[in-house]
Amino acid sequence: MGFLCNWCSYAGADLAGVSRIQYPTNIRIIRVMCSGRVDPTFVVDAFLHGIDGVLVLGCHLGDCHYITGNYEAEIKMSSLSKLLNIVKFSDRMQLDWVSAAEGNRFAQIVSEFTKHIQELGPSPIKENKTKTQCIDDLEAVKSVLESSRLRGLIARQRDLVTEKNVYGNQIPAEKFENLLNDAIYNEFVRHKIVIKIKEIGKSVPDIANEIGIKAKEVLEHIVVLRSRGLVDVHEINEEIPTFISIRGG
Amino acid sequence: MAKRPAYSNLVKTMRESKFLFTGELEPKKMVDLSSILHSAEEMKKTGKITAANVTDGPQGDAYTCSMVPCHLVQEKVGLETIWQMTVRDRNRIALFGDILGGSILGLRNLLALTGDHSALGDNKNARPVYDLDSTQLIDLVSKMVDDGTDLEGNEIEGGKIEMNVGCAANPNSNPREPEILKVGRKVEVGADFIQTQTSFDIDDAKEFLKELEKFNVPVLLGLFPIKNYGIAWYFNENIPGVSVPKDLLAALKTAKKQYKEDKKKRNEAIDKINIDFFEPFIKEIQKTTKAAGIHCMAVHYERLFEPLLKNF
Amino acid sequence: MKKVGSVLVVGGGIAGMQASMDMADSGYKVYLVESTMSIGGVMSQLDKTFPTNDCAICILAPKLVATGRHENITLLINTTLEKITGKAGNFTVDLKQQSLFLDQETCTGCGVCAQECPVEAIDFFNEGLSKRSAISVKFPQAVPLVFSIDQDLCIGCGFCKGVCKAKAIDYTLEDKKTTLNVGALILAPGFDEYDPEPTQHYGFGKYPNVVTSIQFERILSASGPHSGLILRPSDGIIPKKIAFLQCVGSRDKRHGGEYCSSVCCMYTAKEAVIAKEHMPIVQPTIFSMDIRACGKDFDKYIERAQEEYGVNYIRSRISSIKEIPESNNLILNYESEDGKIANETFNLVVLAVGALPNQSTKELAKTLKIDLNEENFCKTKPFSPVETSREGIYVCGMFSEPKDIPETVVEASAAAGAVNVLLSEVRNTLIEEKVLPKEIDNIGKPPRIGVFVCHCGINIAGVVDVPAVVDYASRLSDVIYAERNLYTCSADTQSNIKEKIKEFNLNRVIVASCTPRTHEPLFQATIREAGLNKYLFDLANIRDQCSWVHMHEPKEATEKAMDLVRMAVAKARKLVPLQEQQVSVIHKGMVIGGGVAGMTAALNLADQGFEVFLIEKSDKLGGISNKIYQTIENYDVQELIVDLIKRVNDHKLVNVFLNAKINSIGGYVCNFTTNIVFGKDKQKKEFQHGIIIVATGANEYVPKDGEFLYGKTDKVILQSELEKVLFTDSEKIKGLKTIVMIQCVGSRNEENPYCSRMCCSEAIKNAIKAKEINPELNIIVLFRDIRTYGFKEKYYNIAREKGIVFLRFDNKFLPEITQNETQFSVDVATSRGDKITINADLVALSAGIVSDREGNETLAKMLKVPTNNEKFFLEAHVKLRPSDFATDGIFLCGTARGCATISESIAQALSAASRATTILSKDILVTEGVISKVDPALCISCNRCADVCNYGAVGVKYEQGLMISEVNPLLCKGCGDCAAECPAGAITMSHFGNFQIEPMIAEAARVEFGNGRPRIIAFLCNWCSYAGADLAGVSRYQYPPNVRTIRVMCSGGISKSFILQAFLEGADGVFVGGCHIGDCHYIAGNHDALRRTLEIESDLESIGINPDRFMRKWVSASEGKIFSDTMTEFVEKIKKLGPLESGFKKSIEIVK
Amino acid sequence: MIITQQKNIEEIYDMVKQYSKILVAGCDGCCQPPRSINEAKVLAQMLELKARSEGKELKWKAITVLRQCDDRIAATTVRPFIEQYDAIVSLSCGLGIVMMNRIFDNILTFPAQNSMFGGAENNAENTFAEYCETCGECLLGVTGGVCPMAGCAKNLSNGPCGGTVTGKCEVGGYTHECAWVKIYERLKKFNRLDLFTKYRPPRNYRNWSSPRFIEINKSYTNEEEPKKEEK
Repeated sequence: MGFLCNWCSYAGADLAGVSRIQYPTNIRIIRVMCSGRVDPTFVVDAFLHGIDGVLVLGCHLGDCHYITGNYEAEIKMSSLSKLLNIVKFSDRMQLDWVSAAEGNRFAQIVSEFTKHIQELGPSPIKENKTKTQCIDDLEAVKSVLESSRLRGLIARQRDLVTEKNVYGNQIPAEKFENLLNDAIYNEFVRHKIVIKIKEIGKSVPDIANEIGIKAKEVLEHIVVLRSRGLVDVHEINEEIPTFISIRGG
Repeated sequence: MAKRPAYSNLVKTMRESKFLFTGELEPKKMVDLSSILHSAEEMKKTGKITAANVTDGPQGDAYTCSMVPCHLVQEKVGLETIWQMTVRDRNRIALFGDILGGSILGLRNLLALTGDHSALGDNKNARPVYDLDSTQLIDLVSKMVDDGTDLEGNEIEGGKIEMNVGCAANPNSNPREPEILKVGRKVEVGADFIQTQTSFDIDDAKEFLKELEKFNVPVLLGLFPIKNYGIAWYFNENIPGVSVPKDLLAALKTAKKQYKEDKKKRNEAIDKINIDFFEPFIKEIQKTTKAAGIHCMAVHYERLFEPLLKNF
Repeated sequence: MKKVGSVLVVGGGIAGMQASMDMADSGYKVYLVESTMSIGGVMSQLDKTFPTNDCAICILAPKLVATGRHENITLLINTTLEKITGKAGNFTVDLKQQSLFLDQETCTGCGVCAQECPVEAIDFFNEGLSKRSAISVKFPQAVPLVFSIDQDLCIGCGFCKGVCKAKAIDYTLEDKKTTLNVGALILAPGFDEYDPEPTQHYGFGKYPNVVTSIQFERILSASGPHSGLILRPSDGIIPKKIAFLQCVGSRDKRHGGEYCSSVCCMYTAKEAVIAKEHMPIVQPTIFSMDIRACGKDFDKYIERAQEEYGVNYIRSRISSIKEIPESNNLILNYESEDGKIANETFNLVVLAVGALPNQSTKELAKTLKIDLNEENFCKTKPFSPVETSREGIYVCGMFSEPKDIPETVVEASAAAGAVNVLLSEVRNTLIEEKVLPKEIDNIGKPPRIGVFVCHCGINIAGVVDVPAVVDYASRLSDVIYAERNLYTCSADTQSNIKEKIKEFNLNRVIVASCTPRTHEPLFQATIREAGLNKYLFDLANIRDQCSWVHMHEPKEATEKAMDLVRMAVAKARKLVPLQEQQVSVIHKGMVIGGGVAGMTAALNLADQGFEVFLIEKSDKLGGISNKIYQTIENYDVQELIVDLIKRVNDHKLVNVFLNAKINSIGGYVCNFTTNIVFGKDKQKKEFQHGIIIVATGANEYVPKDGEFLYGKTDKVILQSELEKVLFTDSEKIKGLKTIVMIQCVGSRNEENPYCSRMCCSEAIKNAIKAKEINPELNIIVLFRDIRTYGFKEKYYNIAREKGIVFLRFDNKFLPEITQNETQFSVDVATSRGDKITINADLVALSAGIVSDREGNETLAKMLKVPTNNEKFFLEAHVKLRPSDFATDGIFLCGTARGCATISESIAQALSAASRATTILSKDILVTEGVISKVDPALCISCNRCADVCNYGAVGVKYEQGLMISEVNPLLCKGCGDCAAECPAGAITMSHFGNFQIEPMIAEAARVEFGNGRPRIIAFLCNWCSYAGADLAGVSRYQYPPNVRTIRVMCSGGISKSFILQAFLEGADGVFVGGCHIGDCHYIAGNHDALRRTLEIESDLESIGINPDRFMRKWVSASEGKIFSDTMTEFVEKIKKLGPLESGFKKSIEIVK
Repeated sequence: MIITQQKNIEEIYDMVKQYSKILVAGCDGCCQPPRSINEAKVLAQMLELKARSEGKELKWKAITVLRQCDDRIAATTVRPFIEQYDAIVSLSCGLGIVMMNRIFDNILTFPAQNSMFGGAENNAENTFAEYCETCGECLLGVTGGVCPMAGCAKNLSNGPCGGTVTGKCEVGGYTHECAWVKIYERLKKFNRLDLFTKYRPPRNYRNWSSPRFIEINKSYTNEEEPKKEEK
């Protein structure tokens, strides 16, 4: 699947068409007004629907019809790829710039990407062995991207790091970076936990080895999820309490 | 108060200060009094029993009245009886009528009792009378015997009746002084003799008898030979203030266990236990106190009299 | 240099709050400087407090609210002290307030900003066990309820400003510098817990399952990270075996301080008990050296912990801790009592961390130029425990010495007492009496009600359709005006309300917003400023008990909000103006008891210009302290007594009466009348006075009938007799070779089950003094626990360095003294199990303190005040009101209250004097309006009201020959118990009367919208269960919207007819909530509630109502979760039962 | 005071089942146990609930009367409400019920209480105890203020009977104190045991059996001399 911004990459694709430059048929293109419009959740939705690879193309930095659209896209896609990296989907997504004049660059990118995806093989969501695990992961990624915390951070990253924050000074890039990374990682694990204990209550050690992180960390996340009203105690048998998701606030 | 003449053989023998024994007959809910007569026969046979009490609704239970068995025992067996009468069931009119009837039938001894409350008996919801209390009953008998009138002074045709009246006293009451004062009241009103309730403690009994001496009225100390372990246990559990001595209780229990199957051997053992306990008891009372005798309440246990009293 | 009538209090913990309240109530302007975001101090972090197991927030919150809104106290949060100049009576102080980046006035504490903030950081309040965002409030019940931005966390994304509807956030706000001119300073900066992390002491920081005691306190707390579930940090499992390690950072030269932190033994026992209560499978083990339980009823607490809760004490210090990696369990190896090395595995280890001086105190001391002692605490002297080295600056609480909460509160009042003397001539100079307009008389006029519904930003409006509620309210009868506001509690809306009252000539005001417990006083003050009597107001709680707890059912939440408003309007129609009672105060005081405590209190009051009558039953002043020569810190006690006696006799305002006996004490607070007989020739005297201070002291225990052969041989003497010899006739000591001292004589036994607190330090002082006189002397002290708490620990070490032997014996086999011609020896079985015989020349018995039993008994009857079963006087509240009695106007200090050292008695005396000054400093004492009133025409003089009143405020006046009951407005606390009990309906509880509650019940039961079935009516008591419901709101614990709450002051005020009326009006279920037995704010109101509800329950079946439709449950102010679970479970149960009518036969026909 | 015990609710309800409007009257005469307007209101509420559970509608009003056994007080207090109500339920003792039925003969007054005995609060044992039997021949003068009629199960004039053990009465399983032992102890305290031992003749039961009347000689019409009563 390909998201092409109307002013540059879509025009580039048209030029490839006008110049009859051939490229593989696997790609289906959706036109958006600017690469900045591509919401990371679109990409995750695509994967959830079984798409094997997603291509996001925008104007070269500085050419953007909306001036900073592609910068935003760059930030969104970098955070998205961090998340997809956790669930081993990051190499099925690629962001690139194609100007209106680069018909062949467009075709070349498409064919390389198609070959690259073919080598990777079909999306793990299709084999029923990894199907449920994969859906859980992608669902978690999707809800992380929908959480107000992440959207806020991603949305303001650029002007806080490059321009100035409310106090009139810039935040050192790597300070923001590890704040963002922590946020991404924590929110992902939290949503994974919420999904894991949707139906049946599980204890902290069980959750820990199901998700594969230390029990101490799971407990800290459980505390945060309980204060947000997303998780509550299910029952206490002997000395092991189990937790379950509740339709939270 | 000048002593009333001894109308009954019992009071006469008492006044001859001969150490005597009285037994106890308890007519239950029965029409055929043959068992009572048989017990009376046994008592008469020992020759040691001067008279036998006949109970009147003991523990508040509705049993055969005491007047008729008294009369029959005196007629058929020739053993004098002590007619027990409680104030629980009859008001003063009925009491007066019965006493007259009794004297006509030749009953010469009357024991005036308050009587256990109906709430303790087998007709718990009965309404107790208690028109008179036991002291006032003695007063009634005194008026009938000494003045030949009823309580209100109305004359009895044919003058006075001949009867002696006795009262009860409880050695186990604690505090003791009210009991002594009460007996004093009864003697003052005209009691001829005293029969005490059962006692198992020899020193306590001796002390009680000592205190009764000042009324110089013959006293029969009550003893209760125990027919089986069940009765002993009942006594211990339900009547506080009365406690069966530990060794007696234990002996009865072992006897019951040892001769579980053989009834005859068991009875012999129990008789022996009773004799071993009571005979020295009676000897001691006879020797060391001024008691006029022993009121032996061997109810339905008349077979004990003969062996128990053989050397008295 | 003119003195200034204001005080600066540094530190907003329990000490700072108590000192500020005392000063503000005594007529001084108070500036309370708090370095963090809210007052409350460490106590706000505690779950429960010993020895009563009261929930800390339950007893602290009322004080927080009272301090927050006291008109003479200005809170300066996030502020530190920069510079100070001037001297006693007139200081100039420079303060710097770090910017909160939001305006403290406009912020309403709605908390929406915290939810939007993307930054996550460690929550220090929960000791790092949970997260908070960059903009946060310190804890849910914080006062002032204001958020603030933590500068170094915030990334400046601007979200919070975006969502803040109150427009309170302003990133450009600078730090504010202010200079104040004050008369005196009181320092109460508190303490820091010892931090074992830097040195990884006992593996803290390395092993996850090693936590500090303050962390465990948060784990236990129902408002903590796990809402009361005890979970191990490593894997969230309930730790079956918990080990508590004592003296971490205390009594240890290498870590923390050499002193003893005084409180850890007790708070560890409490934490073990509470852990066992929460989770019965928990088996707590406490490793300690001595168990220092030396306060009132502390020993009983420890015994109960061992017997009832199975807490296992092991007397040893841990050598090392190792962790088993897979299970994160911990292996402790230690040397057990009988010398063997043992090791045991535990699932969790709690370190009882000691108290270190607050790290800001070093430069605070520098700026204030006051001296610190070698442990960096504030330097004070035993006979002036609250004075620092600089005149005019006083200290109280942990800053001077580690101490327990009651001692801290006592010292806070004592500091206030000292300031009272310093600034007595400028009292009431800086207090502006608020000029209030004349109350509009609207008795008898028809009700004209104004309804103000609040959005509270999105907290209410996000769930409840506020415009619909306003429209609905406007259509209710008698409602003249209804409007909605963004934040009803904000300052501009207050003035708007005042305008509307004038404009529409409203005579009743209803606000539908948050909890009345914090905001009712605010609105009452506002409508009073508009000329309306403040009791013509009611508040519908549509936030904490509606929108916040029914977030997923907006429709039902809106309907519930409308119901709650309709209920409030129904009550409003029946509200009547109430006048506060006013009584003129006699500016004189009576002090009973002429010991050190009595004299100190009398001098303090007299120095402020109040005449004092000092009553002493013996023929000389000084009391029990006459027997003491020196304190352990070598201060001369006899000199103190002589000085005090001289000052008392010379003072023209102190009338001393020796050999005095009190015949009778009549009257009540502000005008007592006492007549006494005094002097050798029995002169009579009667006088009036406003307050009473009880300082009757106690006696030294005298061993009875040959106990330890006392009185049988001159070789056995009491510690006090040994002291007399040491200090007056030391020659005798020179000849001796061995002295044996036996501790706990007459204390901690069947007859006196408490520790007398001062005998350990007395014994050690005597031992050290004896060693000085005769160094070869060998001294053996036989002890059960050496309880040298606080800085006295230093002298315990000195004693051991001087070679004094300390031998522990067990309580089961007491030491025996054998005396015959040849030998005089003491045999003792030591805890190691071996028997030792010591040949001694002299045995000193450390006899404890016993109360003056029948003296206290007769006085207690006269004053109608309670005593505990050891016949010491019982104070109003063990923790927070140690110097008051429950009955107003009577105060308590010295050993009459319980065992105490001389310096503690002096502090208690100053404290009692300061508490008394809060009354004496006023001309008119104004009492609360919400009290009961008796209608004499209806009273059938059955005196049932007196049986239920715990304050002796109501009852038939037999003595005055008036056979009718009467309420004493000064003593009535307004719980409503007597009104619910009165058979003749003669007593009405104002503001919560039957004619006001019954219309509310009717409206609560009316199902007006949709099918609101099942409908539950809940009667909740204001102090605990209503507060628990609010906390459920604050913590967003959801429960079904079928409950309609009616607030009463006490569960004891719920009469049987309320419950039956609720069923009659059609409620499907009725719930009665109250405080846990023992927690009741009015001492025993919930006992009567229990009796009445049990009677109702037994009849429900026979009147055709399934008993399951009624539920009674005790809920404390911190059990938000339990409240929401109970409501959910109750609603489910009632749903199964179906509506009330379903249980009834179908046809409703009128039978003629 | 006349001590009463409330009947159980079903029994009271059965009495008034067929009425739709009832007046519930409390009585403040002897206020232990309390039976005033509050208790009346609670009882009325319970009856209404019971009626509702049986599918009937019950209207009620709760009032209280200073003393229902005083005809003038009862009459003036209750008369204003009589017309609107079909029946009266009264919480007073038997005296009140009889008086209400006598002065309002066109409406029935039903008892909500069982009148138990003349007595008062015994705070030591938290019970109401019977202290006077109104037997018409008071012995309290000679028994040191302890009534043998109220305290002794057998109403003995010359007690104690043989059934007392350790000072406790056989009736009721040796739990209550024997009146005569208390009399003995009280008289011993004032060393008046002479009163104890004095014999008291049989009682005049006429004074203790109803119906009993006492002449009120309000006014004299000196036509006939009062007849001498032959002794």
